[in-house]
Amino acid sequence: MKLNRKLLWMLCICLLMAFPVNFEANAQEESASDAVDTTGIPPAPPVNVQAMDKPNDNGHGIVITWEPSPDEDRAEDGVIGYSLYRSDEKDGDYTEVRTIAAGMYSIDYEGEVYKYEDQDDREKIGSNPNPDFLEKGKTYYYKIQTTTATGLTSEFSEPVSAAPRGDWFHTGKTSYFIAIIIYFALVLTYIRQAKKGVHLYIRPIGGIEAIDNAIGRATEMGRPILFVLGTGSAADIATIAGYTILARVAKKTAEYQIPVLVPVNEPVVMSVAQETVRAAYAEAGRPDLYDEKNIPYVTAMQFPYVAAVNGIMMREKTATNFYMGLFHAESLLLAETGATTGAIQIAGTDQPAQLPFFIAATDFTLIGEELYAASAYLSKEPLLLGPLKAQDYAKALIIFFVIIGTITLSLGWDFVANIFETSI
Amino acid sequence: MTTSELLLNGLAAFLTLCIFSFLYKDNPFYKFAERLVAGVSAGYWTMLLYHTSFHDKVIVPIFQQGYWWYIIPTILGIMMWTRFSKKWAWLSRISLAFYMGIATGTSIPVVMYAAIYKQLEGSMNQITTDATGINTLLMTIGLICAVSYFYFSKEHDGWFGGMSRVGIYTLMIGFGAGFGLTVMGRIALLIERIIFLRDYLLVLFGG
Amino acid sequence: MKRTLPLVIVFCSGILLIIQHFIPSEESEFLYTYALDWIITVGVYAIMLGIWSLIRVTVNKARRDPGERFYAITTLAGFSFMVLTGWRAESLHAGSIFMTAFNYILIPIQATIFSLLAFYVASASYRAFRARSALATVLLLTAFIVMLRLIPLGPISKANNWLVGWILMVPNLAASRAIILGVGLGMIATSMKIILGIERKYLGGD
Amino acid sequence: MAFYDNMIDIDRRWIYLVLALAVMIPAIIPFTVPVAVTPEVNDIFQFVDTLEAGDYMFLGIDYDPSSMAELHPMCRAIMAHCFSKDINLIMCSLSQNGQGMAEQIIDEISARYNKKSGEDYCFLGYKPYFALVILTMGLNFRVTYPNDVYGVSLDEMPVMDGIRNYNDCAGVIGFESGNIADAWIAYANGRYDTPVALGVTGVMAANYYPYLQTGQLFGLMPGMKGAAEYETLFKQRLERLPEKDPSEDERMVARESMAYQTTSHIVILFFIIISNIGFFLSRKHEKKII
Repeated sequence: MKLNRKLLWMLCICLLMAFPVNFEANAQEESASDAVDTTGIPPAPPVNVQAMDKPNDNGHGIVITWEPSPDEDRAEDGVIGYSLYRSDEKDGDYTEVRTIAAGMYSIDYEGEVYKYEDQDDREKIGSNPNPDFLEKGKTYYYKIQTTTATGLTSEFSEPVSAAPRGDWFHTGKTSYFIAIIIYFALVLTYIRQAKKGVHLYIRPIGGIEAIDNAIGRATEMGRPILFVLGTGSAADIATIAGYTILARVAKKTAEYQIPVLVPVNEPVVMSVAQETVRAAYAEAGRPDLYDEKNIPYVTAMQFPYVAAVNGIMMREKTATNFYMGLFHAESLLLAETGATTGAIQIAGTDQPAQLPFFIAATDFTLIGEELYAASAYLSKEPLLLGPLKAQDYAKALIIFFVIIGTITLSLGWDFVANIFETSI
Repeated sequence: MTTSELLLNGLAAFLTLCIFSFLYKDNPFYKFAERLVAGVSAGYWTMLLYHTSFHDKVIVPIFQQGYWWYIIPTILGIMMWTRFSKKWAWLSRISLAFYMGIATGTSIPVVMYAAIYKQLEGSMNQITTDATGINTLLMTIGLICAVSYFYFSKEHDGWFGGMSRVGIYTLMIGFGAGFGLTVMGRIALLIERIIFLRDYLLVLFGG
Repeated sequence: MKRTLPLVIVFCSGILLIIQHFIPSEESEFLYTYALDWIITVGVYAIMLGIWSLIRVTVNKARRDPGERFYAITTLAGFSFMVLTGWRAESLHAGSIFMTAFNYILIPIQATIFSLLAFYVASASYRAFRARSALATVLLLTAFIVMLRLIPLGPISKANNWLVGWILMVPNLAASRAIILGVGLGMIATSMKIILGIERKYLGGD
Repeated sequence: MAFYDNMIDIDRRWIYLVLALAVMIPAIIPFTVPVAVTPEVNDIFQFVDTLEAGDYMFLGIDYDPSSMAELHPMCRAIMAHCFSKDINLIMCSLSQNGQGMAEQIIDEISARYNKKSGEDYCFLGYKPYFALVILTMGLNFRVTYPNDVYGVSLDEMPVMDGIRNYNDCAGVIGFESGNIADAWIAYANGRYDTPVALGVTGVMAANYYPYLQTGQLFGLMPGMKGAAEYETLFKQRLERLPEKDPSEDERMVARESMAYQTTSHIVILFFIIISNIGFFLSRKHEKKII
């Protein structure tokens, strides 16, 4: 327990250190200057023009900043725009990049500062060279001219230069980089504890107890079991959780000698599902019962797949239907057809939008994270159960931050909320 | 409508009715439409993958742009086929391993950002003393209780059980609302089909 | 080696791509697009496995049961028709036979299957929304209130509209946030288990 | 079998049949149902309705074709409302795929009310970087849009004479299917204090109610229902005008679609009630036997 508390403190401190600083823009203040008639007099160029490499990019961006021309607020014929010019030689030909309207100060700086990010990493557009492309490592020169409402222009500002370069760490992502490391450490800690044989209590999860009963019912009725892995890809975590539950179900059905039908809608998912079931049958000592034709590829399109699975339910009269994985609009189409055939149905998905339909139309539903927990729970392997504890500690941290963040914000301090500020 | 359009729309209308007949019960018409669409969609998908993914990720890089390193994914893809051989089946696991490693590796930072950081940012709000403040407070309490429902390694009894109880009620309200909100969109889909059938019949019978 | 090599690959490629996310440079961008192309390419070759399975299962069914023969031919004919007409690059443009088949067979069937949901929403709510327990009652009442917003009932509608707005903003928001947060933590933990080689059911047995 | 047992055991096919009738009847014999108007929609209507002829409104028609079903009716109703009151309109379209669609609707409504581009309205069209566009338009429309979508200079248009930025318009109404909505709130309202109202898709609506409470939005039209409410108010107003020829009535698309939405929702709610009454009666009965 001591270790845990230490870890928590470490986490808090690291997160607090990591928060990036955020400046608020000052509101623009209207101030009319002295009533001197300045009509016809050219405006002054902007002040303090600077160019630098754009941070946190792939090496094709330059940031130019400048402060307003003193003539921006003059009573007559004030400055309305800043035209930015670029060249790859200091005294070469400059081309216009963009005109920025007066008053559009950057929110990244305090006070009245303009900022423009000149950025383009496309060397060619189609087959034509891209004139706006910025080459990595090459020096570019910028100068700025101001324009007034009547079209008067100022002198150019003194050229400034910078060379874009690529960066090796994105500083705006620091805080969640650290969060990932800490979470990794938590998961590893509990895997180690599980290896040592520390017992972990896991609360009962509604749908899990029902799984064995549902398989038993199919056996009594002598009818097959249907297992739908959803319409996600093989790499979706929900599909992976589905395989683990499928392994368990397949092992039981091999013992009871009833077929399990797994129509799938993605070829990679099919390969994995076939491997999973084959392994489960082997584990149950009945590799002879395994039939690859029970795990067919139907089609990759959502609704044709649903039509086929609904046909299977009606014709094979499946006694138990499992829906475990990633589901979209097909959730209710499947579950409601299953309900009309009188099958026992157990569902689980991590899609918040589909959970209402599974809850309404199936007998048991694993809600969101319960699906992942169930797959670990069913495997009974301590190594898989260990990280559940890490997940729980992370949840405690989330609750902690929500409470502290809300309280501090209400008191007018934003330093806790700033921990979760990121700039991408 | 030209004759060919009339015939094609007739086919579409017939298939629409075939699918609707499933509402009464499973029947040969439905089975026909189901099997037809299974074949057609599998063929469509295959050719779509061929033209987009196979062409863009295999033929163009290797043969037109000369990026020889694109041969590696192709070898991995072909290794998937070793599943049919008992002796070489383990090779297909190597492609699967790359597939899973890449997919999970890319997802971890993205999920941490979108599902944890962004949600937490939205969950920390200033509580004011007006109606909005009360709602924010209630939302925050509901959120905390609902998160505690997903706590697995602690028995849900005592005060903690009470919290998770409030949490599951909050979740149920969310699910009820989600269900109720969707109905409108689903009815609109049905109407679109009915109007399609109605308009076709009007054309057919001289409307 | 047959056992450990895949696990080493998962570990290395997983860690590499996590780190990649935090490196903005061009080399890292290249790695990312190249890696995603791998996934797509592996999927493209896997489709052959799918087609093989489809043909084998369909032929097998037809062989076992004469009643299935007509349907098996329908499937195979539909499949071959699309493959034959979709062979040329121009087939993806509007007006080709391939796209016509898509527009007049696939689109209407897909739209109709989708629209069956209107009926299923009705029958599911009839069956499921019964006040069996306190929890079920809460679910039933919320769904009822939200659906009621579309029925004009004068002053009741006014109060109901306010209530629906409140439900969406307060408990509904809390519920969906809690699910997303939990799912997010679970996803990351499962991904980590896969990278660490603890979760390896997807590799099958042996 | 008692009658209440029948009530909890209705064959699903009866439900399907009743629902099918409930949506087919309005599709074959169109009728409209009364629509209860919510304050957030009423606020927008009143805002537009209290303007005088010759006032200006700004419309952002920023949705994609995929959200056309929900947002087209609202856009059409508000545009018609403005034109019927001789309010001048300045419009832009900040979604890449939305400009053609916006043009189509402008052509339709302006023809009906005999309004001319450059004289009664100005359509600025699409420009990328919506946040920047919204910001710069707060200074002067001419900065981003020297010309309108047809290539006519803004300075040559009678309708734009003396019109510089949002301050010269009564307010902004945006029709949104994505995050451009946030930019209108943050920049047009946040930075320039322009009154902003939004028409959004049904799915987005919940996220924007908080802005109503804080006063950052003066009104909100959520989805098809919001559109139907606006159409209802507009229709009531049309009927109050004696000189109006009733045959010229606007097509009330959203109101028509609300008819079958209402009937089908009634059917579903009816079956839920039946099922619960049956459930309670049968349970009460069971208890007596025990």
